Amino acid sequence: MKINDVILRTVVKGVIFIILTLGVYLFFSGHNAPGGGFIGGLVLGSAIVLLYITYDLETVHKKMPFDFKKVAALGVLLATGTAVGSILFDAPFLSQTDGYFNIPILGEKHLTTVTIFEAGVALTVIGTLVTIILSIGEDE
Amino acid sequence: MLNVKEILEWIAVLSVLLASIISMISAFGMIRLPDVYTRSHAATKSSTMAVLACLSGAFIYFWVHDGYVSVRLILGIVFVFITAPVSGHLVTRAAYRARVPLAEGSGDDALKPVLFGDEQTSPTITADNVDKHE
Amino acid sequence: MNNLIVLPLIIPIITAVVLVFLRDQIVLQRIISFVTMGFVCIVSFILLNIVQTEGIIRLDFSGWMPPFGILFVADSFSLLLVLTSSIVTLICLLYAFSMMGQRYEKMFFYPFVLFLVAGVNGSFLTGDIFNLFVCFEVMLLASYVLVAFGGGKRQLRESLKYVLINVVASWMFLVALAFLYGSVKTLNMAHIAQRVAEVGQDPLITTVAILFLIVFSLKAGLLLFFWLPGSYSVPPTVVQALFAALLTKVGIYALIRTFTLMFPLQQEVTHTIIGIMAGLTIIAGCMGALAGRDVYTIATYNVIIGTGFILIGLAVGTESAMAGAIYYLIHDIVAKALLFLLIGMMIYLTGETVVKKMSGLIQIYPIFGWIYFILMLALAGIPPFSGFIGKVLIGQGAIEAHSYILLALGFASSIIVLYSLLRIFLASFFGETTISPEDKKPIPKGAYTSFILLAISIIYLGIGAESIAVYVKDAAETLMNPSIYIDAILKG
Amino acid sequence: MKETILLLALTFFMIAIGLLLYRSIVGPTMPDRAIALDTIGVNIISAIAIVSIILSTTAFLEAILILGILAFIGTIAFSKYIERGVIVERKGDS
Amino acid sequence: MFGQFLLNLFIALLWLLLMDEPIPQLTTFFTGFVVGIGILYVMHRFFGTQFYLRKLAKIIYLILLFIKELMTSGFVVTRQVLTPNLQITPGIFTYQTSLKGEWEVTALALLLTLTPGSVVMEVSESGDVFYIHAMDIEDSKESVIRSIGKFEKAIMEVTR
Amino acid sequence: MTIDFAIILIPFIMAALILLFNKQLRKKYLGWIVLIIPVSLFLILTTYIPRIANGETYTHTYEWIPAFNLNFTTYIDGLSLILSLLITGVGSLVILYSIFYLSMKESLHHFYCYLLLFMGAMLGVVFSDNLMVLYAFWELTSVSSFLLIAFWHHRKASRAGARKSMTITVSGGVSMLTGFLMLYVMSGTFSIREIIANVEKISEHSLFIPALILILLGAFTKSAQFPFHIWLPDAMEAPTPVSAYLHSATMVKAGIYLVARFTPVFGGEMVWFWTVTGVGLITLFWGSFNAVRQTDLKAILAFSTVSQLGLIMSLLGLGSVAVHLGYSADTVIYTQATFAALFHLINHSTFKGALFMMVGIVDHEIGTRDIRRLGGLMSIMPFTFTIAVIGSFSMAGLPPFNGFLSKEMFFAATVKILQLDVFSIESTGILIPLIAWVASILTFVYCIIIVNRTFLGKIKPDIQEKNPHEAPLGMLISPFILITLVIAIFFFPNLLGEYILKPAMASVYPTFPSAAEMTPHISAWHGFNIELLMTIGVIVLGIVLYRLLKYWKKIYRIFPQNWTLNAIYERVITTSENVSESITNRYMNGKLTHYFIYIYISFVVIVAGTFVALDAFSWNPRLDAPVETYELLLVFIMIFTAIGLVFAKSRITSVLLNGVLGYSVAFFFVIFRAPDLALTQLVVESVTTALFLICFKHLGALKPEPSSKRVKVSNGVISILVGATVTLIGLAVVNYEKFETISTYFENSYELAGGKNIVNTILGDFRAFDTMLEVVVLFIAGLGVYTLINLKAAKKEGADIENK
Amino acid sequence: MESLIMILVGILASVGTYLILSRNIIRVILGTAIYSHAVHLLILTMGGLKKGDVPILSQSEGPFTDALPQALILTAIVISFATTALLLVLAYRTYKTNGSDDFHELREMPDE
Ligand code: NA
Ligand code: NA
Repeated sequence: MKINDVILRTVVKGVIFIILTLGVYLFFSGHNAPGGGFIGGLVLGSAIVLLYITYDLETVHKKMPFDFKKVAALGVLLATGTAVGSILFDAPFLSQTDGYFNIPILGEKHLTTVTIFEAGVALTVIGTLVTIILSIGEDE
Repeated sequence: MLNVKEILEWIAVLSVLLASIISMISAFGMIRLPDVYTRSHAATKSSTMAVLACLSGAFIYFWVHDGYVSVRLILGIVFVFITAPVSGHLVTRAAYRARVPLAEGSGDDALKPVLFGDEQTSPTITADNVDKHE
Repeated sequence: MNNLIVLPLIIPIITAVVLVFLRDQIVLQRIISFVTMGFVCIVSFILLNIVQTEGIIRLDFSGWMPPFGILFVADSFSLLLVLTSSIVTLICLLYAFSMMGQRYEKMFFYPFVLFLVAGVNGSFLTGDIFNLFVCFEVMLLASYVLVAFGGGKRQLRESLKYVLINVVASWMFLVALAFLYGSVKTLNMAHIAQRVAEVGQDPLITTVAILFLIVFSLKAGLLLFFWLPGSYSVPPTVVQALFAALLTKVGIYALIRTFTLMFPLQQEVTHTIIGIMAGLTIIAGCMGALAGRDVYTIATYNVIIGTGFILIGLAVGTESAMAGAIYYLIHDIVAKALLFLLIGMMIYLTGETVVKKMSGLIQIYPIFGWIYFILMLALAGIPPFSGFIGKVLIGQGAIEAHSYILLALGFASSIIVLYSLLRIFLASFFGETTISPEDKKPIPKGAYTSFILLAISIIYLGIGAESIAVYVKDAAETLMNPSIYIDAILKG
Repeated sequence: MKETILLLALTFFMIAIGLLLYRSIVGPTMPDRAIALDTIGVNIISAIAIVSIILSTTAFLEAILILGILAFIGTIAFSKYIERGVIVERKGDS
Repeated sequence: MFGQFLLNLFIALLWLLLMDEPIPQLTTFFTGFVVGIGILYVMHRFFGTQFYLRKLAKIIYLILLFIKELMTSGFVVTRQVLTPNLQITPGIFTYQTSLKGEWEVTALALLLTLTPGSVVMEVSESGDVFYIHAMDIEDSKESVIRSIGKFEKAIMEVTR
Repeated sequence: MTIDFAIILIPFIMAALILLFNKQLRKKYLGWIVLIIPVSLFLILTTYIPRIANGETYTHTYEWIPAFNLNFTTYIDGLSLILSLLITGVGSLVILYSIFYLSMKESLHHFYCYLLLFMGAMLGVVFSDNLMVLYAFWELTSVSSFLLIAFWHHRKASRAGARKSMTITVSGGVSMLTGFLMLYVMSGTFSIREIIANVEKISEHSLFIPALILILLGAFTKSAQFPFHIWLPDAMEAPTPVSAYLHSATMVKAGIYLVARFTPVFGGEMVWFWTVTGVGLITLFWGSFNAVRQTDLKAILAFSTVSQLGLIMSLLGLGSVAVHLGYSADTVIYTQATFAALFHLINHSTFKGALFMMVGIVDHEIGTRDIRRLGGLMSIMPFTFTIAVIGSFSMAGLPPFNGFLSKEMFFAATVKILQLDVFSIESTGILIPLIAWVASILTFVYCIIIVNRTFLGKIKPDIQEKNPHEAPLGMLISPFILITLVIAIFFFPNLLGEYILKPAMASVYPTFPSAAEMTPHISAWHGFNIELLMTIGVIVLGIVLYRLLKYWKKIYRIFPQNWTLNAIYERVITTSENVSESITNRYMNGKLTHYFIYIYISFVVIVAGTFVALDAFSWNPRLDAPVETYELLLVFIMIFTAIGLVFAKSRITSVLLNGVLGYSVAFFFVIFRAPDLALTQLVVESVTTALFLICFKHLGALKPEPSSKRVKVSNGVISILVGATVTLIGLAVVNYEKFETISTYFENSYELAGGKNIVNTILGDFRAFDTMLEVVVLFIAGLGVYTLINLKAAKKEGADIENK
Repeated sequence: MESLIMILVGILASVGTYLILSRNIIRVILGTAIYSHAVHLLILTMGGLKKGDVPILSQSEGPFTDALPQALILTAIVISFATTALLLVLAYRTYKTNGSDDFHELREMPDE
């Protein structure tokens, strides 16, 4: 009898949103509460890994056709880019700036370059995590 | 005098205590029960119930004590609630497919003919060679 | 604004990441990585000269004043090493262009090399002890991959050992860091130095210092070199060259920095131990070099001897010894890179590693042979090549400090070095050639260029030693007077 | 008083974890271990909740959710491993 | 069903706009939503479908069912564990369900797993046969089969 | 640029030019072009003779590495002039000779290049005032000598000889360098002149004697003194012009030069006197003794060179006593030994140069140098025979050749020294003339052997068949010039004395007011004095011994073959190689486990050793935070789990146990108020566990450890020691509360960096750099995993990796 | 508490060391994993244990527990994770190509 994964797949379909939301939440809440780019990235990466476990390499790759090495690379570029960015403004390397911006609809928001930096961290973590799992998974 | 707040806090604390006791018993069951399938009952049911009781207790406590409604706790409760049975299902399925035998003295086995029907002898796999065949 | 200081680290990193996107454009990868290293060389040279006029400069990341943030500190010592290692890497890249093979180049070879360089440069420049750990790890992770780069039996086996030993070393590093933070409660190296001085480096701090000694010794191959011969003889030639040139040197740098800046006050304990370790290292290295029947063994044990020799300079601890150690360090970076490139080429040409199985190479490849000859002399400290001035200064320092045993060991080792390398020269380069004309492979131009450039460096470092003397003297003076460094960081 | 009860509860959870640990070491089969570990994870969730109450901080509540997620993913992965020998399959329905 | 919900949202939005506050308040929106519920309840028969909040009630009922099953089974297991000498005969039996679709099957499986004494071990390829492990096959088989009908009904109430 | 600098530089420039224009230069003319260099240099140098004889010296400084006092200071005085004249003079003759000697098939450009390199280096040695520069040139002479010896490097013997000479002379050089550095540390200067000028200031220094010995070691190795002479016979593998030039006339004289140069510094020391004299005499004896037994003409000459160098060396030793005695009318007489040394230095170059060239001719024309196969060549090669006779007789100390004069002076000096009662000469001094005399007899013997066995007697048939004939004229020019000098000097020795030796004496004895006083009138006839008697004795006994040679030759067999110095040298080298190999292979056995043991033992011994020795331990548990029951339980769980890991029998069990540890750590992070850590640890631990599971599947099943019980116990002990070290230091560190942490600063994170999560602000802002690099580390790891998996060893493609 | 944790750290270090001294690849890798647990606890202890509140300003008025070691550990965890991933892959690749998981066998054989 073939394995029927219907229960698992159905539950994961529902649960994955909780995980993704949590990941995004952790990513943004890091500055004032536990979390941050790294842990957010890990959770998001775990969600993707969960998909890979529940389904399989081919299926997931069809639905998410990313080269995760490049996702990771993009993350590093983002993180280092914000760092280098401060040089262009003649501030010490890695200087973070923040400010309150009035954005239409969303209202006044506190934005900081740390967020971009953290986004880079998160992307790297996601990319690396998935790259590692996939590379090993594909090595049969 | 106990006011409502105090009572609720006590309910929270006691539900935590209850949870811990159930959990302990459930863990004891994990030791005592004869095979992985029966143990999975203890795990998916008692333990899940314990953790839900405990989290509910915590939820109530934070709500009453700090006026803090923790969405995260609710999410946690929901999550555990949904996933606990799935875990039980998957593990027992895996166990069976990995030919972990039922405990001695078990009754009917409706699955055996379907999965291993073509095999003459019943799967006589001991715990040891399950480990080996990892 | 001193943002320039971070460029030797950040530029290679960014380039490395960009190269990941350019995986299949090998020519572009080569050009970009070469230009990057060239740029790093220029930057570090400019910085070196700025430091001469402005004194030690620093870059407080994100603008946080020391000791709270992380900072890069550029003094002559670190910049000399950054400059030298960058130049050597640049030249090694030339070799790689012609010798690596596309398959490897497509497997992110250049990114890994650039990451390695970034880690090395970061280690030289950082002024924060925990950041030093992190920079080490950047370097190590890249090196882990590079050791295994061939993907063959031996590469994997030796790299596994290499990784495991380094994992344990990193663990010890963390343990040491924990103890250091637990006792002095700060991470900024200058601040640590200041605090250690305040309590006169009491026994507990000296113990912690010794723990650091073990950690960095593992990296430098000081006494704890067991991992080195295996892991340095398996990767592709250019990686070997980079390893020999850079990796142990970072450990040596860390040792020198640690025991001149942070823990200089219990020299009768610390420097005695360093001296004993250096002496034993030299003995073991010499025995290994004498024992060697194949070029790798001889070359790798020469790396070990070099480490021991440089650290005699630290153990001796006088200003001239320090200057000698710096000179010798610079020399060793260049010379060891060339040594490994050359023996790699020998193996490429003959398909043999055992000295006796090669013969008469100089008849077919005269320039190649003579470059080896010059290198041999330089490594033996024979004037007027690069090893000489460092050897003289270390010797002078040892006499000043009455460290005669170390002096004897150090100088005797240069004879063994000569002997071991001479054996290769006589057996493999001299004699009748065994390569028939039809089997004769040409040495690719890129490889030749790299040999010649490194050989020129060796000659220049010897004959033109005066041109870097001003930097070396400044570096040695800073090492001898930690207050210069401390004041530059903590005052103003 | 409340805190004492909470500490007592915590102790009970630790005992439970200890018992489960025994099960996860002794096995005797892989699924036994998987279940025991899953349950340990769930018990740690409870323990973290109690510690949060004791320390009167909400800082660990994310940990609870995350632990739930991880225990779930872990158990799935584990059972898949037991069942099929791989965690990530190359091709579906094979 | 979903249309009703959208309509409810629209009513709430309309309410909000009609109030014309300087800064739109969330509470106003909720008020509008409640108003919308009232309007929809009155009008739902015109749509030819059920009142959508009834489905919500069904869902809540299902959840409560889940919780109840969990509680009872938790205590049942606990009791069994604490019984001095275990007199149980575990076993595996099958059950053919009439439910269709992944959500229904999944919900039923979860529910069955939470039921005292039973764990769903396998679902057939076709998805309609459950292989259920019972803690004590004598007891459980009876009670499971007895309550399964109830569960199927509760699930169908929600999904269909 | 001044001339003296140019003199040194020109040979190097020419060497470079030869290499550069190798293809353009015709081989035929190469030698002649090269010849221009030494000849013109010689001529330039001769212009210095009168000025130097007037007592002038020339100093010029060119900066090299002024930062470390390494400057290129040239210094021309009498002593350096002698040597430089020899270098260029003999050099000219040798090049002239080699033009005819070397076949056109040889790689002549290499030969001349090395030769010029050597010439420049040698000039550098004698003209350098700076010790380091001197050392630089000194080593360069070793290197160029190496290249010349290995000129025919396809021959195994050439390579072996080259290696031996290089190893020994460079070792001596290193020793000398050490001595020089000691001098520098004592005096603060690298300038020889300044050191000489300030000798009193350093002579009491504790490093004075060590420096003396080390410098002498350098001189002895270079000048092939016993027991370091063993390289010289092997160096005869070089083409004969090289032997004539380097290994008799010039390079081996560098050691002599050095001793002479440093006589003003160290001459006052008894150690110096006895070492130089003693080693010189032993060498003199040993060289002549061994020369007698040789059968290869060139080997005889090699040992004779050793012997003669010993003679000169011993003379310098004897002469140094005058430095000790200080200047007075009575002490001047003792300087005569030095005078004799310098005189013999020149004489030896002339006759030995001629003899080598003679051997070269024989070898070239006959094809062998083995005296057992030679004989009767007199009739075929009359000119060569003449050279041999004159050269040998001069060497034997017979008139009317220059060797007689210096030999007589040598005897005189050995006898004269007996009159002194310093340095315990009175007790053992008698040995000096005795050894000198015995050695001279042996010298006489081998001189006869050279002449008789080669040129007298019958021609062996196999040689006859080759139809041998006299050498071409070109090859005879140089040796003839030399033997002319041999004779000329005998008749006009005082010209040499006045113009060349006198200023050199001033260099050796700078404190002696008048060089003229130390320059004796050299004459062949002194009346019947003891020296003459000794010479007569030498002749008589020499002839007797030669006649009886076959009877007493047996004594050479007394020395077992494997106890010769050469055998010992070889054995020392092979033994040290073998011992090194076995030791190295024993501990460098490729077993990672053993490497770890070494590392841990070092860790424990060094760290714990320091910790205990410095008594750094302290512990005060009262400062600790309280422990709750559940925490204690958790600790027990962790300990239990950890120990369980050691005994785990399956891969999966151990992975899971490790996961339990990780989760427990996460729980401790919760207890210790570290929410970010707890979160991260939980996720990372889970992912790690997953990775473990995936990867361990690819690894073999967990087998029981195959180690023996003993190994397990010792591993256990090491492990416990490592753990105890960490714990004990940790406890002491916890108690160490001398400083405030810097982290209080971060508690203002909201004001400073706009974040309320302090840890996150540290990671994202205060220490964002760490985070940035940590991301890089992660990225490298990801990319690395990809590379490791996808880059499997190729079969046959790519580049050099496959060659392993 | 600090002393207790230091003892725990020591025991973990001992067990880690013992495992690292094993000949089997798996045990050695597990040893390194235990090492990282030990050192993370060690670093945390160096900042003092339970000496203040969770270092989040919105959660309390202070005093806060030392946040710096926590930040350091976070970095260390990530690095150790990265290293472990690479190490694991390297280990099994080595096993597959060399056919041995015994470090006494993973070396240059005389006949190789
Ligand atoms: Na050979
Ligand atoms: Na870890």
